[in-house]
Amino acid sequence: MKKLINEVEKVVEESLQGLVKAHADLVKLHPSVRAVLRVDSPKEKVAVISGGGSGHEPMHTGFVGFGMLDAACPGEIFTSPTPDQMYEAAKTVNGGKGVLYIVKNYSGDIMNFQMAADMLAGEGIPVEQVIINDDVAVEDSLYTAGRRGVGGTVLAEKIVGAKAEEGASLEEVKKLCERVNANVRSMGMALTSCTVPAAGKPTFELGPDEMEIGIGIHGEPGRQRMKVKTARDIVEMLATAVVEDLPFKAGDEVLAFVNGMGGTPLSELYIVYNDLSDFLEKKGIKIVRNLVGNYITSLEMQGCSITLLRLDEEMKRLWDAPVCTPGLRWGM
Amino acid sequence: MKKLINEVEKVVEESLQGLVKAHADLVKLHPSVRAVLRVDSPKEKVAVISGGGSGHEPMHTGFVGFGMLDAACPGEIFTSPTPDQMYEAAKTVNGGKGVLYIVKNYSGDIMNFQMAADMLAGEGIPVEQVIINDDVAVEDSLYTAGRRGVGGTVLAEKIVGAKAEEGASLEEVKKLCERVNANVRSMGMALTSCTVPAAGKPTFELGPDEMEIGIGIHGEPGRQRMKVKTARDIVEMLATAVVEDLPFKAGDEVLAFVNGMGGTPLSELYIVYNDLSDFLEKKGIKIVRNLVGNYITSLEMQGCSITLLRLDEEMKRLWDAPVCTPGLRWGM
Amino acid sequence: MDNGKLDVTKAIEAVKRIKDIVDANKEYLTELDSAIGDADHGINMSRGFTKALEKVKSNEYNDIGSVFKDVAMTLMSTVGGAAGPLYGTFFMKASMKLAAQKEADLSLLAQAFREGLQGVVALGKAQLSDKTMVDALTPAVEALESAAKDGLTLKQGLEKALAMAEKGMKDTIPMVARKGRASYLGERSAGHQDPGATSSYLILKAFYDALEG
Amino acid sequence: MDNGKLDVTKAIEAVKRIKDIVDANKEYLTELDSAIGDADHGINMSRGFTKALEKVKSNEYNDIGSVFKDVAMTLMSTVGGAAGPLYGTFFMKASMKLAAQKEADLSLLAQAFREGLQGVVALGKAQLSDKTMVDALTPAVEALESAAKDGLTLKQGLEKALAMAEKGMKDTIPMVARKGRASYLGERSAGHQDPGATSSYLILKAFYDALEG
Ligand SMILES: Nc1ncnc2c1ncn2[C@@H]1O[C@H](COP(=O)(O)OP(=O)(O)O)[C@@H](O)[C@H]1O
Ligand SMILES: Nc1ncnc2c1ncn2[C@@H]1O[C@H](COP(=O)(O)OP(=O)(O)O)[C@@H](O)[C@H]1O
Ligand SMILES: [Mg+2]
Ligand SMILES: [Mg+2]
Ligand SMILES: [Mg+2]
Ligand SMILES: [Mg+2]
Repeated sequence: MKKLINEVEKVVEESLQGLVKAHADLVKLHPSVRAVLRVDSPKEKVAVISGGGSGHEPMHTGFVGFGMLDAACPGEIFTSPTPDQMYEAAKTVNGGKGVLYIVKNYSGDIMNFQMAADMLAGEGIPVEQVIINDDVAVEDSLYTAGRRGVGGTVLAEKIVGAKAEEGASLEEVKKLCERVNANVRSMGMALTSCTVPAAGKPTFELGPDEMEIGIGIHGEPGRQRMKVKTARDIVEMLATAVVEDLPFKAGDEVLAFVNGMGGTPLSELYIVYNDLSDFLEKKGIKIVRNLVGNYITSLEMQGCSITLLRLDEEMKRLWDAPVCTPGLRWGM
Repeated sequence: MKKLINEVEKVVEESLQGLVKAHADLVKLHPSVRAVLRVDSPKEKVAVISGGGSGHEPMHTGFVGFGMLDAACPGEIFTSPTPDQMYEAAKTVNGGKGVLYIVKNYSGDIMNFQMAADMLAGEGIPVEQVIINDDVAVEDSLYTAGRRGVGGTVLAEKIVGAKAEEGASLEEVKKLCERVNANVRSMGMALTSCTVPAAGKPTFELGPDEMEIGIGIHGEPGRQRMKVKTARDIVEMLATAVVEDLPFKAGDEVLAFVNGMGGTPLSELYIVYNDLSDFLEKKGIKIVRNLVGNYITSLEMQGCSITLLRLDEEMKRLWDAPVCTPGLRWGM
Repeated sequence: MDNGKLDVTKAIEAVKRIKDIVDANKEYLTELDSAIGDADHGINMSRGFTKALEKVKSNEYNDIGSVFKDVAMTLMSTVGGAAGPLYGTFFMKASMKLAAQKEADLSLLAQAFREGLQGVVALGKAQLSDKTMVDALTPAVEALESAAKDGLTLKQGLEKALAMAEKGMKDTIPMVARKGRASYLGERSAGHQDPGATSSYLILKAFYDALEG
Repeated sequence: MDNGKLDVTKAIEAVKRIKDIVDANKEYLTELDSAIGDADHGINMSRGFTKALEKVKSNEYNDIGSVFKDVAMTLMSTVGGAAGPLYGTFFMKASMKLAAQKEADLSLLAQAFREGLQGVVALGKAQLSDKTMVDALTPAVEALESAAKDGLTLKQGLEKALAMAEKGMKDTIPMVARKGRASYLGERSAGHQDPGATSSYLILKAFYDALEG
């Protein structure tokens, strides 16, 4: 295992130190628990908080700042954070209008956030949770843990963060977050595995001509292993699954998000975007907004995911609204 | 070789297609040669143009836009562009105030840009060139090709682009670019090699516990191969070479740029930044601006480079000035 | 004056043994989690029980409930993932049954573990054969209960529970996961032993070994 | 009516042979460039001469200078890197000497190649022993010139030039590079054959083969 780290036990800690030093104008660390806070948590807004395992940077810590998150609670690499983190972070950034937890659908995240929410509710602090579950690679069923939360989370945090910044109520912010989740679908793939620092070796092994389709963001194996294909064929596979699931229809206006898993060069993500754009054009689905880059990653994994969000006018306006975080910035 | 591509011959072409589709509000393709142009090249400014081999994205094509480049001329992967690209691009974006070519110091780039400059000059178009050569890993000598241009190029393009945007003259813009080059130093390292698509296999081989110090941005071998070390030790090696070269002194105000080679996760770059920040603090060198991320890459190579730029008041102001490009954006 | 019951000393010894056995199996648990999860279970458990042991060693205890409670709180705030809240809840619910008790015989421990298991099920909503820790814990608790009914000693009861936990753990191999991260794999999760069921077996083994002396 | 000189047909044949030999050695050249450069020399040369051949095949020519000029222009705008302008200049300068000539004998070709080489040196500023294409081209041109002085045929002259180019190419192996990308390696560049010297040898080989018929 070769990584730019000092000790495996301190990877998350030191990375957070670097983040807050580099962006001291935007974020700071919580004094007692592991949480990244907006440097100026305004009082007159709903506090939007997310969190989850580390290793997906810039998500979530890089999305703290104006127009997005008020706090992010990072766990160890690929490990859900603990309830005290979400509880204390919420207590610190809640300005009185309540707290929205944006939670990705993993058993661990759900349970840990739930405990924090219970503790807050016990103290009379208004708290709501929205579970993001946009990964169409996972078969959805009442009898399973359901679909994972993946790329849709980034879009939800941006759009919902903008709404909260406008001063909307907890109820409104929650409703919007549910609407984003209801209209977003994703699917990912990997060309290589990744190595959890503390584990010291790759989570899975892929042959020199193999890829894994339907991969999550934790180096967990996907649903299908196959010979590598061209970008065009990969886009066809991923986008077909995504489009058919909602389903997205001709005439729909979408935000197309091509996300890199961390180890894939930006130039390749643009090739994927080019193919995705052709694919959607043929279906009459209109890309009216887009995002291309490494936003929800899986350490140094090579691969990508495709996320489509069906936009309405409010979502478009909120997507365009100014945002100023270490990982996403425009309009200011 | 596993990559998200269609055909090795079309990697650059399709990636550029994706770029201009994703950022149609900012950039467009030149109608006849391979060049990315600002969508609105304003007349009343010096045209700032750069270019070089592809594979370093977002540099240079991702830096075209308000406050940075007017055009970028990408060659094949790691191969200098040809004179007709720089010549035609300059003819198209020159508004009458002349053209500055920002050229990285590689024999190929120098020769190709020189030919384009000769052609422009032959037509009476005012043209100047500044050669960026900030890589301290290369011994500087009258008898060699001299130092490579690396991370300093990104900073020069931002700062010089802002100056041109203000309406400065060709002479002023050129002088500033030379001043940036005179005050910037860099050094890089790699944990893994990278694979040129058309070559199909890694440019060099590194053992599972080896790293290469003093690497360039083309997968060319560095000056020294050694066992991997901690991030702290790597920072010490790179930063010492960088600091001693200029030399940077206690009290200097610097922009610290931690750049990823393309395959290294952002979380590790923040660890490097954390260590760099500690290192410089001990030397009394003050980081007053910073940049952390993948900006001048080497395909999917894992590794990083450290760049320090000694800032003066004008450079600070120009760094902070609004910039709106696919790869770098703030203030608008 | 060893009466074969679980007293404060033995409870702390059990925590120490859990820490040791989890550490010894850290890579193994992580490897199991690589196959059908995200390669962190051994790391998570080792971090949690290292902290839990530090905690219980630094305190004075008058009752075993308090030992269990400190373990619970520490796991909750250091393990994370799915296993953190689940094992945290297991020890928390068990601690309530053991509150103010200086020692536990087989019958009391069986009741405490039953409470713990019910907490795990209430939180995680896993049923038998969902390929989780529940598949190891359920037969183990049942064995404790029937051993208590048969009037066996604590050590004898734990021996039976351990055997059943081991069987439950191995039975997870052919199962298709329906809870936790492994469920994303669908049919591909079959053929691999569940990491959480394995750590549950190890925890029972540590209790048994602690009573061994 | 083969008089052993380089006429338009043979010049085009030479371009075809260069294309073929560069293609056949594409991986080899790239491998040489991997060791001390950036792994693109074979790719660049193959792209350039494929286009150059397309160009000269699609045109009608009355003189060999025009063939050389089209090759030069195509290399300039398709090869890129260091080799593009250098070989572009080589053919461009040579084409000037050959302008309006229906054919070239040994003496004329030696003069044309001398012009080409001078162009390469003027542009790239490499000296002998800097480990570049100049180390293969220089002895080759010298061989052509002395063969011309000795009154040999074009084919005989090219045979001698080829032998000298090969020697020059091999002589680059121990050299420490002082120009081009390999110079960044310093002492580590020694022990590797220069890719550009190798492609220069291959180009001369193609000229020789084209005259062979
Ligand atoms: N809903 C659940 N109910 C019971 N046990 C579960 C549940 N979800 C996961 N588990 C257990 O947790 C184990 C995984 O723990 P761990 O790897 O630490 O957490 P994570 O899956 O979040 O990485 C699984 O092997 C399984 O036994
Ligand atoms: N200044 C120079 N003068 C002469 N030849 C040079 C010079 N610089 C480079 N070369 C030649 O060019 C070859 C490399 O060509 P190529 O790989 O196509 O370009 P690049 O180095 O830009 O990738 C070298 O092997 C060397 O022979
Ligand atoms: Mg986990
Ligand atoms: Mg090159
Ligand atoms: Mg796990
Ligand atoms: Mg080369």
